[in-house]
Amino acid sequence: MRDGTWNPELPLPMTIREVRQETPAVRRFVLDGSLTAEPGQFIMVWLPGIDEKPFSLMNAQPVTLAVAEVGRFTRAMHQLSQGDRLWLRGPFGQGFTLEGRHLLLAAGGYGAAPLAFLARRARGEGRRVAVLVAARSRQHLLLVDEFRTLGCEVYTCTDDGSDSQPPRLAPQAVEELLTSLRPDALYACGPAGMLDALEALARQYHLPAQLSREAYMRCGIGVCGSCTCGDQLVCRDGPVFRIAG
Amino acid sequence: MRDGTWNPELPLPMTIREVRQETPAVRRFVLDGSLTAEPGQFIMVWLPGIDEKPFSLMNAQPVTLAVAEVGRFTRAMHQLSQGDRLWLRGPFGQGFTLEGRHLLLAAGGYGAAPLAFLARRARGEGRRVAVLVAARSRQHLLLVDEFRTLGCEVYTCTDDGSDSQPPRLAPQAVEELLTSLRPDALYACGPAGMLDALEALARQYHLPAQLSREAYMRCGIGVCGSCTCGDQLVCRDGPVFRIAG
Amino acid sequence: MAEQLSPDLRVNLCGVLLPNPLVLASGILGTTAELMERVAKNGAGAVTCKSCGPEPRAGHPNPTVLDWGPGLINAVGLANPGIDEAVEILRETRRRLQPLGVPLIASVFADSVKGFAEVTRRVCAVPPDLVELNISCPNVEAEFGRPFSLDPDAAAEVTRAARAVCDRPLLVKLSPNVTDVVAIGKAVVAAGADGLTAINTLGPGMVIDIESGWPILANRVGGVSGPAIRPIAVRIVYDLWAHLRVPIIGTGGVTCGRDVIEMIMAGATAVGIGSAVIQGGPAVFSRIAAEVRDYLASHGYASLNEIRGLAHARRHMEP
Amino acid sequence: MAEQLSPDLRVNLCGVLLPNPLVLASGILGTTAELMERVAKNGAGAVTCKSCGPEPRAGHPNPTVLDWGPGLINAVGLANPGIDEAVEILRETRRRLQPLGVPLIASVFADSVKGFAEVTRRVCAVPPDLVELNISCPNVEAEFGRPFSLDPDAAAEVTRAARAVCDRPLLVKLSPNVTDVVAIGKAVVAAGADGLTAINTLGPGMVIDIESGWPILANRVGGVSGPAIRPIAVRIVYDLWAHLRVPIIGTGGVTCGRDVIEMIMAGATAVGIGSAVIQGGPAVFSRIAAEVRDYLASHGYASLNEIRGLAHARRHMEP
Ligand SMILES: Cc1cc2nc3c(=O)[nH]c(=O)nc-3n(C[C@H](O)[C@H](O)[C@H](O)COP(=O)(O)OP(=O)(O)OC[C@H]3O[C@@H](n4cnc5c(N)ncnc54)[C@H](O)[C@@H]3O)c2cc1C
Ligand SMILES: Cc1cc2nc3c(=O)[nH]c(=O)nc-3n(C[C@H](O)[C@H](O)[C@H](O)COP(=O)(O)OP(=O)(O)OC[C@H]3O[C@@H](n4cnc5c(N)ncnc54)[C@H](O)[C@@H]3O)c2cc1C
Ligand SMILES: Cc1cc2nc3c(=O)[nH]c(=O)nc-3n(C[C@H](O)[C@H](O)[C@H](O)COP(=O)(O)O)c2cc1C
Ligand SMILES: Cc1cc2nc3c(=O)[nH]c(=O)nc-3n(C[C@H](O)[C@H](O)[C@H](O)COP(=O)(O)O)c2cc1C
Ligand code: FES
Ligand code: FES
Repeated sequence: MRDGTWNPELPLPMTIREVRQETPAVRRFVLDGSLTAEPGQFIMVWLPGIDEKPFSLMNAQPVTLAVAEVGRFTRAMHQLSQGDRLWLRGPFGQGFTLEGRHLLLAAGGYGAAPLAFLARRARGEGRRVAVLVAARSRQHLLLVDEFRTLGCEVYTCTDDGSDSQPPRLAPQAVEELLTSLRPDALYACGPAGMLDALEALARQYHLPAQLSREAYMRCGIGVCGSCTCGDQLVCRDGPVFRIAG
Repeated sequence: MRDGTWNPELPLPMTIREVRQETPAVRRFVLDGSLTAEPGQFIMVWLPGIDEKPFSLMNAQPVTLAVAEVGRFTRAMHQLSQGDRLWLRGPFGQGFTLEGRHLLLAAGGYGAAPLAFLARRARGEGRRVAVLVAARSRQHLLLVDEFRTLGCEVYTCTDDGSDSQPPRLAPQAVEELLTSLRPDALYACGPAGMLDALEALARQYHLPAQLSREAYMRCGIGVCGSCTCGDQLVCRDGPVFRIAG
Repeated sequence: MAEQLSPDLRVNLCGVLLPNPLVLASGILGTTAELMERVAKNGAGAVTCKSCGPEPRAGHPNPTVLDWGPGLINAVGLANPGIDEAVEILRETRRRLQPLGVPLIASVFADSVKGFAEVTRRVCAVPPDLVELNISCPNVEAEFGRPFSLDPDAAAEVTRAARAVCDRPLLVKLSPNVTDVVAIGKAVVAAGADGLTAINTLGPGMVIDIESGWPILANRVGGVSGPAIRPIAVRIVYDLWAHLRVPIIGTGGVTCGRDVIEMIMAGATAVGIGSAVIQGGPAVFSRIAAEVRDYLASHGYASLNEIRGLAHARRHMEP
Repeated sequence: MAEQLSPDLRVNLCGVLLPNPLVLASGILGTTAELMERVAKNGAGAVTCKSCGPEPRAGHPNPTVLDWGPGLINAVGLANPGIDEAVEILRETRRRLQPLGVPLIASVFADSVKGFAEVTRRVCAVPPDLVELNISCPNVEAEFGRPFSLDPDAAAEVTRAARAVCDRPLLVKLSPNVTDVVAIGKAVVAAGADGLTAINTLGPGMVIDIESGWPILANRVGGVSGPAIRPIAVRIVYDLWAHLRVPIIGTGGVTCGRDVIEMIMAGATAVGIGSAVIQGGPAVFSRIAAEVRDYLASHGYASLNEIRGLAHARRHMEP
């Protein structure tokens, strides 16, 4: 008999050390604790009395999140400030694995969060990293400076061309970059439509691709069957799925 | 969550490899398995459908027991033969700790079992070991050859003098050996009366002594309070108790 | 050594042949046809779908499932798409499972006797290989009132109503949260159940976060499953078998071959596996099946029939 | 930093002051005066003796207690020396505990209402600081019939009979093995109980040895304790507190300071510790007390009163 607290996955409280408004909709939360995690893994954030929702790690040491305000829970998160606490379970799921010497990362919306974590790892290993940051409009481009600081080549694209580039959707921009940069591997996180288009591109260009997908999460631990994508569980088999290309 | 079999203390089956009649009342059982244990520790032997009772280890690798037939359970054990199985929990309790360069071991009845284990360890470390084997009469002297083979000096004493020595009780024989051999430490296992007398002797001679005591065992794991000796639990704080001397 | 045939893991559950005794328990992974097919391909002997009810239900808000160490605690709250969509999912599941020879068990629930009859009637059109009545979910009490499984008469009434419209073998899933589970078992068998599934989750229980003072589950309380409940499940299977001798899916805390053998020695015909999928995902079924096969082979048993109920035959002699 | 007073661990249990909330649970180590004194010296806030009954009982044969991993299972079978000798042991225990300021709780059982009254009357002569009626042992059913704790009327009747002869604060120990534990709690409080102890062991459960097919306990079934039952115990304490607001010794699976805080947040006044003694023996009390003190100090609480029942105050806002 051991004590009853062995190996549990109970929520762990952490305190917010810093909140930074990144875009009109997205805030960065830097916490006072660390986790051992891979880029692409996610955590479940619990706000007692409110709900528990999945978020990708933007960094694990210290735990850092980029949260877009889209509904009740994320609104509550945006009301938190330095010194407030939140609770987390995880990390869960399969993260990105690094492959290739020259990586192209495509970030749609808050999809930039896990890709920033990935970029840090990849740059730390001296790999060449190009990033496409995509958004509706210029002011929503997320973590552009972060990627630059990490030593990535940053490209942007917006639906409305407000970034002084021709208005394009992310897949179109990615296809241009595939041709011009000829990367060895594609990594992406963003809306489902974008990911589906990129999956098609990867097959077409015979490029290995790792896509981080979303699904409705309850347990986060592969039990409840809420997060299916075909016969795969996004929480356990994903959220990162690899296409051989 | 781990699987439900982590760290349990469920009875472990072992098969009897050899049974040897040691004295009219005592049989040695050599099992086909091993345990990591200290001399003086005990195990609970379970015979399904019959009972579960405590026995000292005479050896741990392979598990070896010396069992005196005294009642229903030990009678059932004596009916077992090679190839039969028994189940064990343990090892439990605090064993002997080696101290001194010249040890005197006093064995009453099946008390020879844990002392044979101790003698093997002590001789393995090159310590000098004298053993007094005591019994009602000559034919009940237990493990005399075993102790000799281990390189101990063996003395005997019997209540009736049938070992061609003057009839004496163990404490008297021990007192003689204390004076003649001047050992650094006394170790003993046997009936409660003998141990009480030896405890008094140890105090009188200012000799550190380690005595292995018995009490009625149920749980073996320090929960049920069945095996008390003053404020001590024989199963957990004992069965070996040390007197500083 | 004598030539040794590989032991036969097949079991007959109320007339339905399972390739092995391992049954995916309801509420675990049983949400889509693809996922249930994957579980079957990974070695399950039968799969049970997530319990479906008359109407779509969103279930409780998160947190809904927690790993508290010795087990899980959950209050998913019977989230399900409702019988209309469930029937579609079950049809597709059946289509995928049939070539694999893995039977499908349709689990149903409702908040009324009528509802149970209606949902049972609807799923029987699929048809599944067996129907399981979940009368024992402890996580919806606030909404549904006391589970039917807590009272012999209520349990019997639901069973009778479902039996009347059910042309498949009918299992009733029992709750451990009663004083006398055998009384419930007797009532539902008398009312027409062909077999029993035991047990549903225990409790409910509660886990409190000591930093915030909040019960962690949004529903505050939830049903306990996993290793923590295994001895309770084994004892209940033992008692049911002793008194009823009907086929039982012994469920609760099974994580390895040893636990399967224990359940079968207690009297189970098949063995449910739920929480254990967190250890290795669907592959847990092939791992456990291999452990069961190894046990039988190394002990010289040709089939599980040789050990079923064995614990009942072990009787102390008086001294 | 502001000067910080050491937190006050004292609790008032039915008018009896405990130096800390940790209570040695009945049946664990409570067999002799010397041993109970040792537990008190090792930091227990109160000690409960092993339940004593009218006559000496040998209890069940071995195996009686097993560590099955997530907890213990036991069928000691109320082994005890009978009330005559128990009274002597309790007198001596009281003599030793008084100078330590550690209260003594006398646990009693019997197989009849009359027997309960008689044993209660006899122990009150000691006198202990509190009396606890063990109406909930699940391991003697074969002999004693259904525990009184499984039926509100029977539980009330026993309580009333004991109350009539008991001049000490009276606790009644509840079983988790019922459908509605609050109903039992209400019945015994209405019948005169000053407080409740919750819970006794869960089940019963069974663990089978798969090599022999034998249930391992000689009694075949036994009560489950230890970490496995903690969420059940917490929920029951929570429910009892919500409905009754009487002092409760929250007992079941507590092994560390975290678990103590959780029980108190659920509403417990004091916290029972039983199975956890296998982790380090009697010293477990001082270790856990230190953990509780550290928690209070680091969270700025002056006493346990500030967190008692806190989980009840945590209520979800509607969206
Ligand atoms: C693996 C994964 C990683 C994520 N990483 C991030 C991130 O880094 N930053 C970020 O801002 N958001 C991230 N999300 C999305 C985030 O979980 C949702 O935005 C959040 O749950 C919305 O909750 P809400 O109450 O604010 O909005 P709601 O009004 O409840 O919902 C808005 C939308 O969010 C999604 N959503 C709601 N609940 C869940 C749930 N339990 N599981 C999955 N999706 C849900 C649904 O698509 C819904 O339509 C991630 C989601 C997943 C699955
Ligand atoms: C720590 C310890 C080590 C022991 N080592 C050995 C050994 O190496 N060899 C050996 O032959 N015997 C040993 N014994 C004694 C052995 O346990 C008893 O002889 C055995 O339990 C007798 O059971 P029975 O049914 O044959 O006899 P019973 O007729 O039941 O009892 C005979 C006597 O054995 C003792 N006894 C019975 N049950 C128990 C019990 N549960 N716990 C403790 N004592 C009991 C009692 O003194 C009793 O009077 C040891 C006992 C203890 C406590
Ligand atoms: C997350 C979760 C959801 C469950 N949902 C259901 C359900 O919908 N219907 C049902 O009959 N049982 C449900 N159960 C109970 C299981 O089917 C099973 O009876 C219980 O978990 C015990 O088995 P286990 O210990 O192997 O998990 C659920 C259990 C869990 C853990
Ligand atoms: C070996 C053992 C013996 C017990 N004997 C008694 C008893 O005599 N009277 C009683 O009221 N409870 C008895 N119990 C129950 C405990 O007092 C306690 O209620 C239960 O074990 C849950 O607490 P825990 O998880 O801390 O052990 C016993 C428990 C164990 C493990
Ligand atoms: S969220 Fe439960 S299985 Fe993925
Ligand atoms: S035998 Fe149970 S405490 Fe020692």
